[in-house]
Amino acid sequence: MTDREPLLEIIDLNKHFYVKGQQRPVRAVDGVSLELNRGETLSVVGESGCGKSTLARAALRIHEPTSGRVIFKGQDLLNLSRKRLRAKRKEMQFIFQDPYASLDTRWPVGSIVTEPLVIHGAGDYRSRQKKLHELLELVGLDPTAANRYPHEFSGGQRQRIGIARAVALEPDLIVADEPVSALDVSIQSQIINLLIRLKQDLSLAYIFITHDLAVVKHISDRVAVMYLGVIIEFAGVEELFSNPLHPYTQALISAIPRIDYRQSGRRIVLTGDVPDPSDPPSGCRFHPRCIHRMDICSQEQPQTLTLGSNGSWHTVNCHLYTDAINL
Amino acid sequence: MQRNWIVLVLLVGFIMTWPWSAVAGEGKKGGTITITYKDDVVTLDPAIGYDWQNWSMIKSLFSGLMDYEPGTTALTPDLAESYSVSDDGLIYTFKLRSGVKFHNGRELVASDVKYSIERTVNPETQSPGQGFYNMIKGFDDVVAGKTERLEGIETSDEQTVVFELSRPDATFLHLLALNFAFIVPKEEVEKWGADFGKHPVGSGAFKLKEWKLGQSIEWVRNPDYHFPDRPKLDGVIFEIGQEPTVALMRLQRGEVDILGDGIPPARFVQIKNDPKYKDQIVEGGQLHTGYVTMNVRMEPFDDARVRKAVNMAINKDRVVKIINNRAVVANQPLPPAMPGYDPDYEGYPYDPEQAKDLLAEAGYPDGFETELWTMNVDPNPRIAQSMQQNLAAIGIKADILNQSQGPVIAAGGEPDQAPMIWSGGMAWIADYPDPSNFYGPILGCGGAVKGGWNWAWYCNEEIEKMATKADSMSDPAQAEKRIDLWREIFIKIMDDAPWAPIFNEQRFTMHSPRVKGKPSYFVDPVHIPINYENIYVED
Amino acid sequence: MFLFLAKRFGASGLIVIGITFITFLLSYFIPADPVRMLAGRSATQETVESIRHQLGLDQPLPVQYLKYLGRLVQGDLGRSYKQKTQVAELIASRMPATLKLLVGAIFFEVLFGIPAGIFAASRRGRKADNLAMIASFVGVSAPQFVVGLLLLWVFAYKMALYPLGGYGGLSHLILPAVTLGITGGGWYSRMMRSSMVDVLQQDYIRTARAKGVRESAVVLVHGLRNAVLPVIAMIGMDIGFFMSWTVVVESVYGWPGIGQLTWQSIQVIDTPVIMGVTLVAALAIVIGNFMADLIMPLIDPRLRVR
Amino acid sequence: MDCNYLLRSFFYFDLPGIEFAVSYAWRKFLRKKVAVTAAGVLAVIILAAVFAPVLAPHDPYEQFFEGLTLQGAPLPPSAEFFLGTDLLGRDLLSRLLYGARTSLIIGVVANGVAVLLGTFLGVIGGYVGGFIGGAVMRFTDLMMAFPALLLAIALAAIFTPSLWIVALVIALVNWVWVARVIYAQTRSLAESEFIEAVRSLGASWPRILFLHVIPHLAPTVFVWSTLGISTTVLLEATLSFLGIGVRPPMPSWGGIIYESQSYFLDAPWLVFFPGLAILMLALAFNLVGDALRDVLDPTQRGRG
Amino acid sequence: MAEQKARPDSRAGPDNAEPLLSLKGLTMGFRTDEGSFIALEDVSYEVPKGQTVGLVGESGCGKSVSVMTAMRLLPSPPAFIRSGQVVFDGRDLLKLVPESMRHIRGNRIGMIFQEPMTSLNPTFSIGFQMREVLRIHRSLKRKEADELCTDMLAKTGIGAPAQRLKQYPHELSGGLRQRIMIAMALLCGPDLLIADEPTTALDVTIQAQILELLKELQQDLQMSILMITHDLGVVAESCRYVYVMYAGCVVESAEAERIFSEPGHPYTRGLINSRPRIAEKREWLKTIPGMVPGPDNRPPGCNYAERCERCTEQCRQEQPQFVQYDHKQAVACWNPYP
Repeated sequence: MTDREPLLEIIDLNKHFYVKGQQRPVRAVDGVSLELNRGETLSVVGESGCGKSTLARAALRIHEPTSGRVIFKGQDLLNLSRKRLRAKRKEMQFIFQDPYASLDTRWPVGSIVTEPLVIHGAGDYRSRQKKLHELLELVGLDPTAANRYPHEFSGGQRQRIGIARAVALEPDLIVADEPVSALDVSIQSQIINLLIRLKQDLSLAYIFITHDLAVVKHISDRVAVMYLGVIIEFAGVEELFSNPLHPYTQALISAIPRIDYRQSGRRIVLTGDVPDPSDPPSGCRFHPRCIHRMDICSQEQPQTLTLGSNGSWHTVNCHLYTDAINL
Repeated sequence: MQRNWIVLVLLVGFIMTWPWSAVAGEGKKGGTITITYKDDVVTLDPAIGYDWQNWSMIKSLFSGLMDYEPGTTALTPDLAESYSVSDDGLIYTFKLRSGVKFHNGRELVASDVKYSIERTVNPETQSPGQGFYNMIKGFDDVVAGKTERLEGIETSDEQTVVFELSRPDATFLHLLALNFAFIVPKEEVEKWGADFGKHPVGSGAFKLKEWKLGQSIEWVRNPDYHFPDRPKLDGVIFEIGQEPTVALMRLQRGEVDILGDGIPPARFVQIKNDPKYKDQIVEGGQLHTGYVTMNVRMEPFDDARVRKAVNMAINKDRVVKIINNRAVVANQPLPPAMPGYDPDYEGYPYDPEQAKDLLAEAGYPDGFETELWTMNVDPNPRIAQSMQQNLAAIGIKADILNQSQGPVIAAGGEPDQAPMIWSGGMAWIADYPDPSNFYGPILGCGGAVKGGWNWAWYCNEEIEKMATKADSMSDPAQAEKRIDLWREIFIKIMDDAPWAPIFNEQRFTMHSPRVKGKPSYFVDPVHIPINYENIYVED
Repeated sequence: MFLFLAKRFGASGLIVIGITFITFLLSYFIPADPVRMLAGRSATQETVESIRHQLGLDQPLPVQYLKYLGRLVQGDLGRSYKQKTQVAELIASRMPATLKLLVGAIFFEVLFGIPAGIFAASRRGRKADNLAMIASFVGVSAPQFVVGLLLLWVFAYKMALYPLGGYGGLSHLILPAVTLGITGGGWYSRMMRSSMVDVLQQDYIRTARAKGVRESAVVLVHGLRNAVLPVIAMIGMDIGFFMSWTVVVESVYGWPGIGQLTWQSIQVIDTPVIMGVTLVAALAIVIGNFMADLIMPLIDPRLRVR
Repeated sequence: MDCNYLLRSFFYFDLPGIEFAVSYAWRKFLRKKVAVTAAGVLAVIILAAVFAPVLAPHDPYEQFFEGLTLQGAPLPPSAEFFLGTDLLGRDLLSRLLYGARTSLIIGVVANGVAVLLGTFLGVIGGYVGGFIGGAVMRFTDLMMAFPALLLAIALAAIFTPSLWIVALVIALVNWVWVARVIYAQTRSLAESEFIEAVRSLGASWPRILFLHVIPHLAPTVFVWSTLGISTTVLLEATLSFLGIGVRPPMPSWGGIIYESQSYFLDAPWLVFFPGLAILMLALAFNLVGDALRDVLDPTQRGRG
Repeated sequence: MAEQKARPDSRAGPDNAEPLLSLKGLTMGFRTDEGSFIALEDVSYEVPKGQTVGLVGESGCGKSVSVMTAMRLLPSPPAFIRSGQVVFDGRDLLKLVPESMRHIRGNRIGMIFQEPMTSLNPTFSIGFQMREVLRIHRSLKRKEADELCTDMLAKTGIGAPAQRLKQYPHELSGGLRQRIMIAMALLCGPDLLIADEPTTALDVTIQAQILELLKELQQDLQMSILMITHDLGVVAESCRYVYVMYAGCVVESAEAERIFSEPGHPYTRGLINSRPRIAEKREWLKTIPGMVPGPDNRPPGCNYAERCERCTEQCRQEQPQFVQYDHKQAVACWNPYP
């Protein structure tokens, strides 16, 4: 394995599921392809119901995907037996949005944090206790926390516990599903800083699922924008924010309320809502809300086009740029 | 043949003298009475109805060749104008009353008699009375399904029925007075099929006017009844689903005339003590015995000493007290009202000490453990507990198994299941007032089979022979001797003590002041709770 | 909607069949021989066998059951061993009484349970709430036969306000209906309370208040319509509950309904009637649930889709 | 996996937390005056049952000659028989005291079996899923629709009633509700995020089931172990009332009423006292169970 | 209590305009099983006529509680009011009889809430819920009411308004529901709209729509808006004047422009700096250490003292006084940033 090889490669991943009483499946993740290098942070951003959480879970086989390939360190996760997959899990961990719901409330924090060590048989009791103290310290918790229970902690501290558990086995990849959305603003920044620091210290790679573009801008190396189960734009963070190509990305970025008071300028206000994922629009899924809508948009699904400005790499799924690529 | 004539003359004399004439002069016609019952009336099909409630109802809706004099156990012809018995006791010839009409207007003829009895015997009818008629010639063929015709019944003309028996049977006339031998019109039976029991058509004193299932039954007078002076009443209304307690209150208020279920036991003491009701309560004996069976095939009851010890251990007075003295203590299988009852027999006295000695003698000085089965309807579990305490006093630890009727009966019918059964609730009330009725199924060898009713599994060859002999003494002249023989049989049985007879239930009927009639009509041994035909009202 | 109902109906049918099967099995294992009881004491062995054969009871259990189902499909519930009447006719004759009792009991339950629950919920945490809830628990904990006997003693015997049991008009109905409904009333008030407490904490209740809706209307219009749903589902299930408790209440009051019929039939192992009665009870449960399924979408539009 | 850790993680680590949880729940419970009163009543009944031989003024089985009037009527409360006598002349108070044993034994045993059975099947239905789980839950649905009392009556007719059989019969009728509740809870637990989290750590299913799911069911099981007893007590009394309860002469509250029900107009004490006893016991269990539910497990509400 | 903690009037007075709603020294709390605690301490703020005022703070700081108290929507018990006034249009709402209060709610003050998904009654049609407002406050015929409702729905940018009236909440998306909530709140032409986190539960693109809509409507209808939010961005976009709350107290009030450029209170400053910004790239976010103290363990002095970088001994001991910079800004801090 060379360093050039991506840590994780998601190829044409699909996750469809049936909702009671509906005939057609919801195509929550519909042919998504992504790749992630070692030590990199890839953000997947989109509005609620766009399938970003499902993507995260399907990629790690927390929920079984419908089809596709997920190549993690050269091995297709989807081909692994359950047993081997379980063993593999120590190299990839998950952080959940709701820090309270994702911790077993009947377990003391110490047991929660060392549980991955126990599951994967890492070390003996003594060494695990040592590790526990290191971990608690690492995420900024008091060592006495080990004997206490999740309900005795605040939201931010709970998220720290979740993070400590996730990094306990020193994984290569952490998938974080909206890890700060449920937290207060002043706590969010603490956790974001913690995540960045851990990434540096432990040379982690993140897949960061969020709807908060400001956070994305701050934390990511690369950003994938998702809309109704499809990645519509994928680029480096600076490139994406400075040169958003897809009309949806443009609208999204412009819709962010800015603190920088005087900067709030022209804003693109999208009309309508995100359509029902079980019955997505034909052609380009964004076309009913798009301000640059063309005839072709409702008929043909746009191809993934690779563009680049200033040599940076950038893909977009939009008919607007079909001509551009031909040039 | 001569004797036949004597019988006939005697009977005609009977008819002409007191019972009917007395009744004829007594009371006036008219009025309707209301009777309450808690439980549904099951069926009014004479071939099928076999519980104390519908038994007497059927008697008033239908008639048979024979009947009993009201309020007594004396046989009397009913539809038969006269009858004669051959010397060998095998041929019975009945002359039918003429002009008797079914409720549907058709005249009753001899072939109806034949049809009705054949119907009862036919297995398809599923009559619980079928087995009574096994002495009629051809019975076995009908049971086996070979034919539907009973060889032993001939109708030489429209008014004559001749029965031929395969063996003499002294109880045959009684059997013809049973409901199972009552006459039904073929066309109605065929019209209603299995539902005939809900649409009874007979030739009795009353006819059915309306039956609201689960609510009420209404009868009206049969104007064509073959005894023109009966019935006295214009109609009878049965209200169904009435709690005895409620019924009593309603009677006290004058809304109800007769308590079909009798005075509720719980209220008995109060009502009985109230002088106000003295004239409204009638007490009488019943052909009933309550007893404990001991399975003579199961240890330790295979030892007669043990059985005698049980007999001596039970404080029957206390048991009777527990049911508020609504019974008299029994010491033999037959009830006092039954011919053959031995008033001089002293039975086993209540003597726990001697009982203990007997047990010790039998090898159980410390007693033993056993089971006492009982039906789970009050007061039976209480009675069982009272006896249980008595038994415990002599060292017998009896576990009480109280179950619903079905399982108890089933256990009794197995040779090795129920060591002791308290018969209450399932106890023997005689079908007809003859001692033989207390022997066959419940104490005879024939009943000591799987599924049989001889729960003591008692089978004594010697007694069996005596019983066979007694039953064949059908000559009326031998009647007395026959009864003596039965008396001897039952006392002999008591020597083996397969049963512990406990008490004979007394019947208490309460009626409203407006209902009149001889006291015996209200405690009629065969018409429970009253003889509907003969009472009258005076407002 | 139609498909949904059809599915529910199918599932219900399966449940009914399952129930008949279990009942059949149970009645088979009850150690009593209905034929013996039918044939009477004087019956010969041949007669017993012949009756057994006529009733088909000499056949293997599965055959008996399948035949039973076959007859059932034709609407034939069989004939009572004991009463020789069509079971359907017997049940039909008892049905009005039981239905009266059921309606009376449900009426009582709803009449007291729901207002008590609403009242307690709207005074949550106060004395009135506590009292109402203890009262409801007394209702739940009181054995029906004791309640029945005590009501009879007090209201019928001592005060002579009502008849001492028996079947008849409204005055006869009140005590049995109260007795049968008292448990349910207790449950409903508790359910209503907890459901209402939940609902009153919902955002839309705050919205209603913010709109200036009168407090009584907030509770009775906005709250009730949402809070009553679980109670309706419960009433649906209750009809089945009642079918078994009628055995007790009808026996206490001498009410000539299905319960008495059941009890009588069990006493003599009248299998066809027992089967019929269980079937009716199961159907009652199924119908109750089904009606709840029908009624609930009328109240909650969210249940109308599909 | 070293057992040492397991033990530690459960006993060493959990202890302080459990102590905390218990003391917290305890304090919360103590604040509920009604529940505390009910617990007191319960304690009195339990003590009465335990010390029945000491407390009972008479032998509960002794049918006193002077316990009945000459006409066989029971005696009203008097100095000799504090609560009067029953229809066999036995001392009602003594029978009530001993009857408490019957009620409690059946209540606890029957409900215990029902809770175990219900929990077992509920967990299978909720966690195992698939065909087996589905079948278990369909069966539960079926039993739910089965008229409970009819089932009990039929079962009682098949097995000759005795103390343990009655307990078993009641358990066979009562497990359904527990199974439903446990099923629903297991389902929501199995789908909850922390289980997802543990699964994402690579935990095996037995580990998840035994270390994560079942501990969460404990409060519910505990609550039902209390709350369900009231239903059990009532059912036992009802079966006894129908004459298919424990074997006489073993005293049982329902049985006392059964024996004397027809006498209630003239001997109301025979219905009133045992009726009150049943009511108090069921009410006490209900109130305590309900308070426990509030304290431990506020999400579960259902008809018991 | 009130006397001890008395502070100078915290209102800097947005633009000196006449206040429509003003809270004056509101102190209230809750009684629970665990004991009672104070949730709001001496809270004062005001909303002038025809303007949008923001109320910002993290969860649990008391911003929603203050308006719920003002609208008397908190059940009592457990809520209790210790002191203070809520003056609306010259009348103290806390002293009104319930009946008069009812006529203010939904009529003169409209409210919209955070959760559009749950704020509409799921069992009633949109039409019923909208007409209900008119039925209570205006006696209109059904037809007139329907017309008014469709007009209002159209005004909030909802297509096919007549059909919407027949629909039920679950059939509509979150954005639509929030528009309906707005339409409903505005049916009676209120003087004041209280928007309690109106966009928090919505997606960014929908949030933008709703904020635009509110802006337009405010200009059209000349009403005041009290915008409660935790999102400083939303405040920046839509408010002229801002009150910042922390742990049950108002800690700063200023014109929106001023508060972002020159925040006076260390908390305000921390809050603003802890948000990542699109426009600039920083390696580390500024953070505020520690957590918000719970209502049951607030320190004797400044509630923010434990987390404050400029904390002094005085801060720990004494409640800070409001310092009025000018009419545009006031800060409750012993050591405010200049």
